[in-house]
Amino acid sequence: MSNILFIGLSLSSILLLIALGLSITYGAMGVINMAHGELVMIGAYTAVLSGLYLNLNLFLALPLAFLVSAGVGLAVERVIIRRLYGRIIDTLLATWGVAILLQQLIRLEFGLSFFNIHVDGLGPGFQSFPIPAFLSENFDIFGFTVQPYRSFIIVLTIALTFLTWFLMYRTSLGTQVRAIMRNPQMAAACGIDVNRISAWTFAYGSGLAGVAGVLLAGFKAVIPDMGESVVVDGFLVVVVGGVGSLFGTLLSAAVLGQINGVFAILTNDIVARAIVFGVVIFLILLRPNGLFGFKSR
Amino acid sequence: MLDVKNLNSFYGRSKAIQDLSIKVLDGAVFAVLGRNGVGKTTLLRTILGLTDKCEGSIKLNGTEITDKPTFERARAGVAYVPQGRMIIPDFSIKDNILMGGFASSKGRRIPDLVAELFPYLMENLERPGGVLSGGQQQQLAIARALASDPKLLLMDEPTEGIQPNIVEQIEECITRLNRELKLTIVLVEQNVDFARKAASHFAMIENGTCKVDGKIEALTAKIVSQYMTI
Amino acid sequence: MKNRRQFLKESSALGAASFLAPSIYAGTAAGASELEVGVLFSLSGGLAMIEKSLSDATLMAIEEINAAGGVNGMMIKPILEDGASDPKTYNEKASKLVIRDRVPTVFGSYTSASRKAVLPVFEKRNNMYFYPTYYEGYECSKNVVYTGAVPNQQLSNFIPWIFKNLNKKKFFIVGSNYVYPREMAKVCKILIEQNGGETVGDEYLELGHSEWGAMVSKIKNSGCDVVLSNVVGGSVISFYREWKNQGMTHDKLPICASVTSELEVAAMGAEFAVGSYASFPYFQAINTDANNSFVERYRKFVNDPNAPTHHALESSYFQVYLWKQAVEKAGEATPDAIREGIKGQVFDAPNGRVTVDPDNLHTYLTPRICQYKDDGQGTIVDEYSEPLQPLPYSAYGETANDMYCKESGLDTSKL
Amino acid sequence: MVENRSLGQKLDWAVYITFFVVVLCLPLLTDDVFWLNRISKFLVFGLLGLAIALSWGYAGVLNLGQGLFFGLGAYMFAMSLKLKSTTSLQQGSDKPVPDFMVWNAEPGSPTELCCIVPGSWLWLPFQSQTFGMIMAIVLPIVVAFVVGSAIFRLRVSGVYVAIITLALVLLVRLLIIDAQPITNGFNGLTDLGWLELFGIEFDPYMYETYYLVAVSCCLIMLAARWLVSTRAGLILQSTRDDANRSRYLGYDVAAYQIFFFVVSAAIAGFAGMLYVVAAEFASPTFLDISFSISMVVWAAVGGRSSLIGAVIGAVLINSIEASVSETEIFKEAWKLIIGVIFIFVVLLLPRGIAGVARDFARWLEDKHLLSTSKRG
Repeated sequence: MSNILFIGLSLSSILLLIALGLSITYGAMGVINMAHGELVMIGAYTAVLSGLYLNLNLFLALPLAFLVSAGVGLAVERVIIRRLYGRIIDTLLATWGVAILLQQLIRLEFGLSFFNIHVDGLGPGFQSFPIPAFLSENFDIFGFTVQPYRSFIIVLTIALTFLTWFLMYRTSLGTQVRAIMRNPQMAAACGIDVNRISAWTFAYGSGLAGVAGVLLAGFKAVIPDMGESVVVDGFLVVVVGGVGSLFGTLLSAAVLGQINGVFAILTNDIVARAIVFGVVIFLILLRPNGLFGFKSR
Repeated sequence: MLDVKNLNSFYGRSKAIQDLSIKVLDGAVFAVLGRNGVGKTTLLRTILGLTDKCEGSIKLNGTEITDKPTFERARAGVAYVPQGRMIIPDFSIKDNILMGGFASSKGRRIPDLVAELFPYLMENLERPGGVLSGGQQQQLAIARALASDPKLLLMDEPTEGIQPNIVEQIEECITRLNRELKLTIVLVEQNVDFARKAASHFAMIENGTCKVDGKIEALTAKIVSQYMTI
Repeated sequence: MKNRRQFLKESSALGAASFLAPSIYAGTAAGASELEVGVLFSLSGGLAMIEKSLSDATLMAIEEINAAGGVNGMMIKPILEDGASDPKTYNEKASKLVIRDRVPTVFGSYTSASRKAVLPVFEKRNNMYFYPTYYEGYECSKNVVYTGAVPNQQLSNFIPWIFKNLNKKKFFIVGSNYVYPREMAKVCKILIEQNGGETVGDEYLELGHSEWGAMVSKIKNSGCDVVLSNVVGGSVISFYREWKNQGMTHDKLPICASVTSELEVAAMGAEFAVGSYASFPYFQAINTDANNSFVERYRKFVNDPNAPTHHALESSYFQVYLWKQAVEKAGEATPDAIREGIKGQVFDAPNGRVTVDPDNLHTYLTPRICQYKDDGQGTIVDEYSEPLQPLPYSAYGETANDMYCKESGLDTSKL
Repeated sequence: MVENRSLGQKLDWAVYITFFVVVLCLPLLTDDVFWLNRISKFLVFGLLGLAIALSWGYAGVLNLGQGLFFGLGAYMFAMSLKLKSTTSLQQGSDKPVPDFMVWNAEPGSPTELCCIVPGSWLWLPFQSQTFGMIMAIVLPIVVAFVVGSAIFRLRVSGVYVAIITLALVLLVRLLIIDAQPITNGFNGLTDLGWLELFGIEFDPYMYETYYLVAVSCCLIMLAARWLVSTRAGLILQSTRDDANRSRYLGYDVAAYQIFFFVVSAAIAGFAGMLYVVAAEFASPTFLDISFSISMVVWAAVGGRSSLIGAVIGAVLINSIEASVSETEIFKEAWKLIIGVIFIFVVLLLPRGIAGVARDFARWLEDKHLLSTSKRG
């Protein structure tokens, strides 16, 4: 039983990890960022490349990937997103283009292959990202087998969620973000630099995607299109949880992850996934504002 | 204080303000009057830079602010009490007031005057803004504007949809702000009686442009009937 | 009843197919110095990571042949197209190559789905397709030459070997949810039964699935003593990583795989595959001069000193040579001539001698089993002394003496 | 004002007529059957763009799962064409069954369509091509009606409709792939027979097929245009702008939304059927998210609230994709270029090609009015 719960918990933590960044960029800023998955991918590649060239391990790769993805996110916000605030579907379409662009850039090794320069670790092939040995060896505590890598992901996800909560609800920056989220014009009229704060917020959400990328690289193939499949799951979690509600996102990730885990064990993964989609559709039909959404949007 | 010249302002393709010029003197309470939809609210929003595009000149204390972003105008001392109040319902009263503080050079704090003017708000600082009545929300919106330590206060129909007894309080409040804090106030109004009591100057707007302006004493019944009756 | 194929040919000859009259194939006109062929793999999308290497191997073979003087004195000119990992695009590009560019042959495809999407184009327009990937069998087309392994070439050595050498009897079969793994599972079950073993589980996961927690836990609790994996693509990496993550080791409960090639092992990190087994006709570890030279040439060709080579890649390479020999034998490069020419064609490929079966147009390959080491390479632990005949219908009782897919066509009454 | 509008309308009609003439005369200009087939596939995609424009541009309902209806239509029709194909059927029994069923069946199963694998009886009625054709439109309609009723009666709107349709298409895709014994799973339905109508066999690379697609496309465009100009269409557009106001005015807003959602689904289903005729296969990748989003992009590029704009957008984008991906120097970078085009269109042409055309028309009108007023 504890085994099943642990599987559910680890599924939840992955979902939350991906949804956390989205709950910022979508929830707070009304941007459907289809390139979120590609920011995850960039985080994963940062981990691979920093391991190859800088000899960084997982722990050092985390902050680096955060910075790199945040940087890319910032650039995307400055060049594209900021012209599209308030046009939610247009953000979806434009970032869809960004997603294609980023994927193809990685595949083309930043265009270097045109000049016959090859960057080892980039390009179309699979990449391998090593995880530290002590995170891959199981050990027993009180008869319960601890899977250190999964546990590490769970702990880090909880820490990141707490950090995000703290930033959003306990800092002046967070107040400004939440004010912009509710009413950008009034926020501006109150002296909040909406452009700058939005850019930083977007960068923060993107950075979280980068961190997710490093952790995913620990158990997933690192390939240019690894982000495609995660972004939809992320959106489902955020919408079910309620746009703009961090607690809702947390709860929805927990619930959907557990449903997935329990049914995967009882039946199989395909049925479990189908049930998760069914639950998502049902929940949105019944509560379009999500489990904890506020109504103003 | 505020000098608006040859202002044109747009929502998308449509022009809402046409070649409008007004001058608001330091310390004045300036009433902007006119029928529904003539561009009164748009004028306030244009002063704050909240419309899509504007041409012409807006000077605040002699400084050109036409091309500045909204938040800089707010930090330069323009505060806004919008139509519908725009209180953030799930922020506490305290957070709502402190929001204004982002524009203040003195840091984010609740001004003493707020405590004096609105004791009810001070007693309920932790309650969410959404539960307040219309009049209380209006007070909250004013408190928020005051928290930004403003020089110029833009108020959009502060008496709209509010019980008569509270209207008096708000009128008194405006007068005190004007006298004690030396605040210049631009007041958009439909209620001519209220404007006559509270304002020192007026401008009559039609079709996005200023038709008549001057001291409030010059607001004759004829002008009112010409531009405001339907 | 009038034979349908006949009818199709006649009716299309009236209209569109007049463009396809043999005389217009490039290179068949007298004095031409170029021979165009299609090369159709995904250069973008999710499968590009694998298919790019197949495309490269094909181009490398073409370059080598051209450098050695071409085919009958003609240079091969590849027309490269991008299938974009999408059957719709595959179908469209195939019809471009066949109908517009009028090439007599296309080399291409990695997945069964993309092969199935292009097949109608080749069959109805009577063109030739060379398919390099191991696949599920059950196909008897006169328009495809299959140079990858079919189930009997991967499994009929593997399962008995597991019984005999690993002494395992209880199998858990796991695969991605599509045709190939399901068909492989079917052949496995037959072989397991024949050897007196037991199948304790048979489960499938979505293609590209990366969350293996539940499945590995299920396998752990199933009571099996060996896992047979037909998982493909990126899922393989998640699978092996989760395997170790849940404390499983290949010395106690080994994964024996039909798809885990050097490519996937390099991607997951060698430490996750150490001790696991795989069955393919080709491994990079084959220690012959021919193969070592091939690996070296390929790495030079793609400008990557660590590039792994694998079974489908090797087939992509040698099938171009088979094709060249077929054109030379036939003397002209039309689909019909190539089909006749390819029958019984023999070539010394990096994996050893390969022969195209004249009946079913599949290829004789040498089954091998390897155990992966900590450097990502395999140690070949078992190897047939000679190539094994391809039997695409082995799951339905096809044997070397009783072939279902003959030169005359498929004998459906036997199914 | 009256004159003003009539000029705009004239221009609008001119665009339609030009489009029809070009589409219908294309075979006279070229004998490249490959390109004709390709254009016919693109025209099918044009219908998908039109379906999106109808629900998104006119009803304000963004369906991110239009691929569901396209896929259902394609599968329904492909099932009956599969049973017409003599090359891919299991011969030797009274009721030949598709080849893949034999292979997914337990050894020793009866080779009859009714019962070779569980659920294969579903295929029985598809022995009639007409049934497949009808189902290709009816099934999308039924599904759209059920889904649309749930969505719009519960007053779900905006992005949430998009998310629901997205989850739905993923769910159905998963189920189709999982039901391999009767759907052939990930490989889809391939090796189909040709459509036969009035004694004509539609070889996808023959003029007949091109005309079948082109004429269907033109007729549907006309019908859709007529539909949006009816009272129902006008009410719907006012609903898009302000659903509550329409509700107060006493209109059953949900009913109009459901109706247009269903019409859009029917068009997508029909497009799926035509695609099967032109491309000779049906695949679960028709239900990929990326394909559904592509449809929205086509409509956005063409102009989301212009029916013909969406059709032209689809044809244009697909032609660019095809040409760029077949240009030597862009072979590996073509997706990059497509990505850049998407971004630029959204940023610079928010109303798409149709928006540019309308601005141009307005400019012409202004000039026209100016010159007439001068004369006056």
